[in-house]
Amino acid sequence: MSADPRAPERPSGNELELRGITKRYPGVVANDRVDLTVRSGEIHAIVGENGAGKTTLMSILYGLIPPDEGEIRLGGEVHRFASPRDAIDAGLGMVHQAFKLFPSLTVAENVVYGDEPRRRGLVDRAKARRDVAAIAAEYGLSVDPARRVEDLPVGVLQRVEIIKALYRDARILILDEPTAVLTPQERDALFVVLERLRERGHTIVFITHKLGEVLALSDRVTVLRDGRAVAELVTAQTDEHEITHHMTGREVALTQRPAERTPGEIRLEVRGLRVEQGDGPPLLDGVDLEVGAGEVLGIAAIAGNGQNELVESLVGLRTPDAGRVVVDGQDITTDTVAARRRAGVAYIPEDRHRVGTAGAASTRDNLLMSYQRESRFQRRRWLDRGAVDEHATRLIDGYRIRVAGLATPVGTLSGGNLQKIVVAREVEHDPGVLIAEQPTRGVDVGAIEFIHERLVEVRDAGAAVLLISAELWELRALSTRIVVLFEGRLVGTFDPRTTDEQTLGLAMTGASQASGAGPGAHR
Amino acid sequence: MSDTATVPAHRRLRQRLVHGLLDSPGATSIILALLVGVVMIAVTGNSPVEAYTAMVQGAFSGSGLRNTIARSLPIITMGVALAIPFRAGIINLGGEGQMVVGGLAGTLVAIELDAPSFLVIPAALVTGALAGAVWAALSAYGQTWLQLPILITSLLLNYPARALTGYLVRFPFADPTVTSSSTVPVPPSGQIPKLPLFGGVSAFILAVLVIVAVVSIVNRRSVPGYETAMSGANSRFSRYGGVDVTGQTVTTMLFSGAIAGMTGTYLVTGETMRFLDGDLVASQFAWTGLLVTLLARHRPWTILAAGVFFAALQSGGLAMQRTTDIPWQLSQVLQAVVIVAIASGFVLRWRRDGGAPVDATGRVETERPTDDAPVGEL
Amino acid sequence: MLSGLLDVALLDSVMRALIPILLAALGGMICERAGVFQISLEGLMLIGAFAAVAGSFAVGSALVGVLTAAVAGALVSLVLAYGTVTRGGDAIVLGVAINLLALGLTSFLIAQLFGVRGVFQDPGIVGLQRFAIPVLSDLPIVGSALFRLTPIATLALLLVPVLWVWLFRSASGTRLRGVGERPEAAATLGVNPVRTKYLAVAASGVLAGLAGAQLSLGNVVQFSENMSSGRGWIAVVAVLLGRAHPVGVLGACLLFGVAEGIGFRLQGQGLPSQITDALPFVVTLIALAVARRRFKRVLELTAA
Amino acid sequence: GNGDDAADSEPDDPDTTDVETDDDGDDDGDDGDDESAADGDLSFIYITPNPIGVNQFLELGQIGTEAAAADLGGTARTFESTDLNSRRANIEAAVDDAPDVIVLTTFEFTELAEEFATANPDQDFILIDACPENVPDNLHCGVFREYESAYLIGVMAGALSDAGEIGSVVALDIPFLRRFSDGFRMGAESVNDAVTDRQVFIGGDNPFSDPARAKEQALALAAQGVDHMLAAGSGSNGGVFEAAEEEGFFAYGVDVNQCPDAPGVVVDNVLKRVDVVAESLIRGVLDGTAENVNSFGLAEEGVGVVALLDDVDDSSCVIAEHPDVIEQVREAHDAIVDGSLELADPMLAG
Ligand SMILES: Nc1ncnc2c1ncn2[C@@H]1O[C@H](COP(=O)(O)OP(=O)(O)OP(=O)(O)O)[C@@H](O)[C@H]1O
Ligand SMILES: Nc1ncnc2c1ncn2[C@@H]1O[C@H](COP(=O)(O)OP(=O)(O)OP(=O)(O)O)[C@@H](O)[C@H]1O
Ligand SMILES: [Mg+2]
Ligand SMILES: [Mg+2]
Repeated sequence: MSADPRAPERPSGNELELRGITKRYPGVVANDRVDLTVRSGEIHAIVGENGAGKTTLMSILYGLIPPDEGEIRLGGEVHRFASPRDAIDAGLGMVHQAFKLFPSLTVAENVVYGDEPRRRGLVDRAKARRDVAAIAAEYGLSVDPARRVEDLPVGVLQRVEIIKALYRDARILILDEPTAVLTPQERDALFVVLERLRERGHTIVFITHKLGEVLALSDRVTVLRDGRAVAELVTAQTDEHEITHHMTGREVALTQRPAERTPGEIRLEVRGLRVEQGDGPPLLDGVDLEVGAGEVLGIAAIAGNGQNELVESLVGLRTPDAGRVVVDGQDITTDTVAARRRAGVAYIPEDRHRVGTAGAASTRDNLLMSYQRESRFQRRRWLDRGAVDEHATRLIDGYRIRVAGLATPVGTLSGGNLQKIVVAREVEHDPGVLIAEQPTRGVDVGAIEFIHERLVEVRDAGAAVLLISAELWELRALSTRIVVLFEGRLVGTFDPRTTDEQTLGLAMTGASQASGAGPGAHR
Repeated sequence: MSDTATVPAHRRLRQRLVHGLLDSPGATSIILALLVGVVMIAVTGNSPVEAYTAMVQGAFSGSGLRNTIARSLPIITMGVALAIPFRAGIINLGGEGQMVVGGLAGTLVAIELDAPSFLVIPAALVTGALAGAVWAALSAYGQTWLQLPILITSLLLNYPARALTGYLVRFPFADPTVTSSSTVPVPPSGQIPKLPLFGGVSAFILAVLVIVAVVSIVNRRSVPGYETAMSGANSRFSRYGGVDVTGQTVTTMLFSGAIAGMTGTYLVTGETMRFLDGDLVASQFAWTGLLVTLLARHRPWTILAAGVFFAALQSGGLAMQRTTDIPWQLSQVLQAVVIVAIASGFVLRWRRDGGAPVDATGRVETERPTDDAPVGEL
Repeated sequence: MLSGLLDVALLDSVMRALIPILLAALGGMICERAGVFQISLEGLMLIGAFAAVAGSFAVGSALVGVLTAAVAGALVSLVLAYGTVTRGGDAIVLGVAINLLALGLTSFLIAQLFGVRGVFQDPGIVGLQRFAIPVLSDLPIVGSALFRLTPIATLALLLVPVLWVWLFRSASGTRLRGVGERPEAAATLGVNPVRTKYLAVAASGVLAGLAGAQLSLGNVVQFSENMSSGRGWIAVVAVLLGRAHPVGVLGACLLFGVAEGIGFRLQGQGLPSQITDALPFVVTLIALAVARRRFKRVLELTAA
Repeated sequence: GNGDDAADSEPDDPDTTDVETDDDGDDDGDDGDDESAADGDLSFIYITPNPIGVNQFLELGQIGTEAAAADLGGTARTFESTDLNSRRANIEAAVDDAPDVIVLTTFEFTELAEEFATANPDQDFILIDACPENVPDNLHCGVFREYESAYLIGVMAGALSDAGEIGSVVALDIPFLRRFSDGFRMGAESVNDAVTDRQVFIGGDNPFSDPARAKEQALALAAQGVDHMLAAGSGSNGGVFEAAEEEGFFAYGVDVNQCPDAPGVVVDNVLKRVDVVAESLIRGVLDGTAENVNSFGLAEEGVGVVALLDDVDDSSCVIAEHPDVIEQVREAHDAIVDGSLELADPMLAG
């Protein structure tokens, strides 16, 4: 490497400059002559709608993909990164949107992977653990170096990613949507860490869709739109409206929209739901729920407290060990997924890549899933291609999904567009019960607004909506009631109009059993 | 993006055949194989031109064409048999076992059933299909009940299948007058007749064409066809969408075993007239069929084209050995080279197209999803 | 009855059945750990068996034969590496093709090089010597089976603990596992997945080649057409059954070897050979069903 | 087949002479050439049911056909089949070629031989080692009584075995190979009624070419005390011989003289003179003397043992060191040939 990554005195000024970065994919220009200037020791936010080119730009910076044009300068010197190794050696570290960890390896093994301390030809595992523990202590990143990564919650995984970068002496840290998957508590902890990193002279580039975070944390902001850098703002001198305007070219309002009407008859009823796990405590323990027509029931919980099991039991991907699930008076506890869908259950899954879509399949086929056995898509028991195409086209137009054609595989779509495909398909069922799991995770403000509108429409059409979200503001904005799940049990019911995020957050940690109406109360 | 749904059927078919045969993998791989062949032929001291001429003539002229077709029939049906579960993402390595078990069961009906041909032949084929399906069901239920991967159990079950049929034709159903482990010959009433086509191709060719056409249409136009494609692309997605993936696993395996069993029955009642222990296994049709279906990415008409191509290579290789003295193993090597070249060439074509090829209803070739892992997951 | 089954030679016989399968399976295991499904062990073993005899005959040295086998196995395995890693082709297609290639090529070459058909047997082929480890080899029962082995067999047995340590304790072993699990994650840390996979495939080629050499210079001293006779497939099953862990793989291979050794002897007791032939496979199926561990990895692997 | 047919072939003088001359070890049949050179440009096609590969039996058929061509002044070609489909393809190609004789081998061709012989009445066919129930006029079968020869080596094993334990390592459990292994047992029992016989089968993916597996089987038998062992596994036999060398027991080969493969351990062999029979049948067909069904046993010298050949001393066979046993064998041979000892075909015994 030409530049010494650890120059003793860093010139204050421009740490990192990207000039005229261009990257073209078939049909799209992901980055169009993007300039980016990041100053030494600052936290620099990058915002933009889904597909604006944020991840692409960062991947180029980190040597993962070669740019078609443009150059990268670090401390004034031009660098050419043929691989992440070069970027690492130049002092860059990246926390990817999709974590790059090895599930079967321990935290320590993940961190030292590729740069292992050695002793007698083998990996010095004790030293690796010590090194990891030292970094963790220094920056307040609490992790157990000996745990296997596959057993850890996302918040911890992210800390592992940060430790990985620090272990390699990263001076510039890039974080791609680091908060998308975090609970408020985890997010706050992350911000403390980032502040501390800044204090110690690290430069941080972070991508987010949450403008509140931008304003709270960053020094400066670069806005990308359709692959171009359209604005570079100083955080202290701007506000949400201005940023949003640069991002979308229009005004976006994320307002509260709880139901005005009182809920109608009960459409979804859950009684005594119980899910066991091997030797450990039950994953779900005697959960009772009722959701009425025109009601949005929010579920707040820290990841791993049984919400996945609850949802899977409702939609038929899992058979509960005890309890009943009733939809419109019909017991569906042991029904197949197909039967539940016929009974009116629709489901927006949290994992749109692995569950909600088939990446290699066409947009048309992805939009057809769960409709294929309906008579309107069949003609004399064969699939009616005309109807299938008409359906897909209608959804693409109606939900403003940006996709090249019906035959385009969805694997190439941006997160927001992919989520729109899932939402469109599920909402279009005109469901009696809609289960929406993290419906706006990782999508931009415009898309959030759009998805919220759809959920409200479904609610107003008389459906019972079950909303599971890590975004407390989202729960508060949409829910009629919010229940908190902790260690598989319902520990409280709250009125979103009278409860603040602090209270909810506390209840989610199991601390406050007394607030709200207490466990077991439903109305 | 052109919308293929508006293209007339015959042009789609032609496109598909062109895609399957003349597109880069086919052309380049054949050239590569021919070059390898030139070296090998030169080693034997023969003239490559003469050898290849003999090969082509042997494969397509005179009785060669009929031989090629006869040889292609079991390759195609085995290919289609394995394509059915493969489309749903299941690799059935047990075609051989299903073929021999079905073959013996069908043969026994053809021998024992005392009735006119028009009854015996269908009864034998159906019995063969049922027996093959039963054998395949062992693997299918092994996966759905016991979580034992079909890939392993189907492969392992080939050996008990050989042993079982070997035992049956050695002892209970043996023809005591002959020197091998074999049933008695199939009486004329059980023999599949030949058609006056290309000088006498088995009437089984009709069944083959029907199977290919039906599977192709079911794949592209039916609900189960759609659902298997989705399972092949992402089985969790399929399950989430209400597809009975467990039932689908069993069903696709049953059809797979059934076609394999029927193929076994045909090979005896239409070709050898005796179930001779080890004969069906030695033919390697199950393996050739597997290769063909993997190469054709489970598309039935492409399987048909590829099946004819491989059959031509094999019968051409034999013909070459007859007229020159180049060992037939040369055609084995050529086949392997073609396969390697095609398998390695796939990506080349896909990259150029900027995505997996999509057929008329937007069905996408089974391709592992990109490494674009979901947010926040490992 | 039992006395007819458990004679002193049984252990010897199990060892001989075991070694070639074990070597090939360890190679398959390395590939599996690197994320390449290795289904061409059968062909690589056959190539190895042929090359070993050719090398030994040409130079008159068993060592040269063994080296030839290792090199030939590695070279042919590169077809798989190139096809899957560089070109993104299907490992199953390529593996089956390599098996076909090996069969055709060895049959072709045996005629071209030695002018014989089917079997090549010649006093000029120098076989592997079994060397006895002093003292240990005099132990009753296990002495001869475990301590009077060919160098390849000794290597195979040593490789089990060595690979165990290497895979789970060494840097390169851990990197290899990481590449198999999440190649893109390895790439972001500067470990080249392509290079690692090539090495892994080549290693499997070397080991399968050695397995072939053990077969044609150790178990017997001759080459006969298709003499790998399905052992490579058994190795493939052993990798899956042993869940790509050195000890698991050894266990699976042992299960097979013992079932085969006993099967041979059961024939002597009058059981029909068709039944004893199927025995190792049935035992494996039963072991699978009984163990019934999670085969999630394998299921994922087989799901397209 | 039975003795009657065999008797019929006896008057066929030129053939039998040839067989004898070959047996006598006379190097060349040059003289014979001129005698029987007939039409000049003759052509023969020999078709195997499987790849010849390791199968010496199939190779002998080729040698015989080529020898006939050389002797009679013509050409011989071999069409090797690879599997069930190619058998028909090869016969068709051969019929298209219309050679003077088409030689087929083994049971796999039984139905096809009948079908094609009937459909092509002007074409002469020979089928070796099998025969359909109804033999068309233009089809001539040659079958062997291998058990007669196997019986003779059984006599050797019975006489020489110290342990009284004999056995066979057989490629596959098929009736055909029982002629070898059961004949071997019958012979041994005839000289030692206390003898124990064990038969094991190589099996596996590749029974005729898996010397390693054959060796395992042989070692397993040896471990059970067998000290005289018949190896009936073609390309696998080498494994049995290696086991014999290592463990110090004695082995017997099949089809050809395999003693030189492992001097000092191979006692003798079931010689099956497919080459001679093929050649003599071709001659018989050409001069119109061949029957439709011909059986070859000791009497016809279609099978034999090395022990009774004149050059036994140069054969590398262990039996050469046991003239007393050779005497015993000769007695048994004579009894079989003159009919005083009648052997049942073990294959038919099941
Ligand atoms: N490998 C690829 N092949 C084709 N197109 C791609 C590829 N990667 C990205 N794109 C396209 O490039 C554009 C920019 O994508 P990118 O992932 O950078 O957006 P983003 O701003 O990170 O979006 P998000 O907010 O959803 O994460 C999108 O239109 C995307 O579809
Ligand atoms: N998959 C594999 N199979 C067999 N051998 C391997 C494999 N991967 C690595 N090796 C061997 O292990 C050795 C060490 O590999 P490694 O990548 O750790 O090399 P290194 O250059 O020492 O690493 P570093 O520079 O990080 O210390 C390599 O030289 C290679 O021969
Ligand atoms: Mg992104
Ligand atoms: Mg995103």
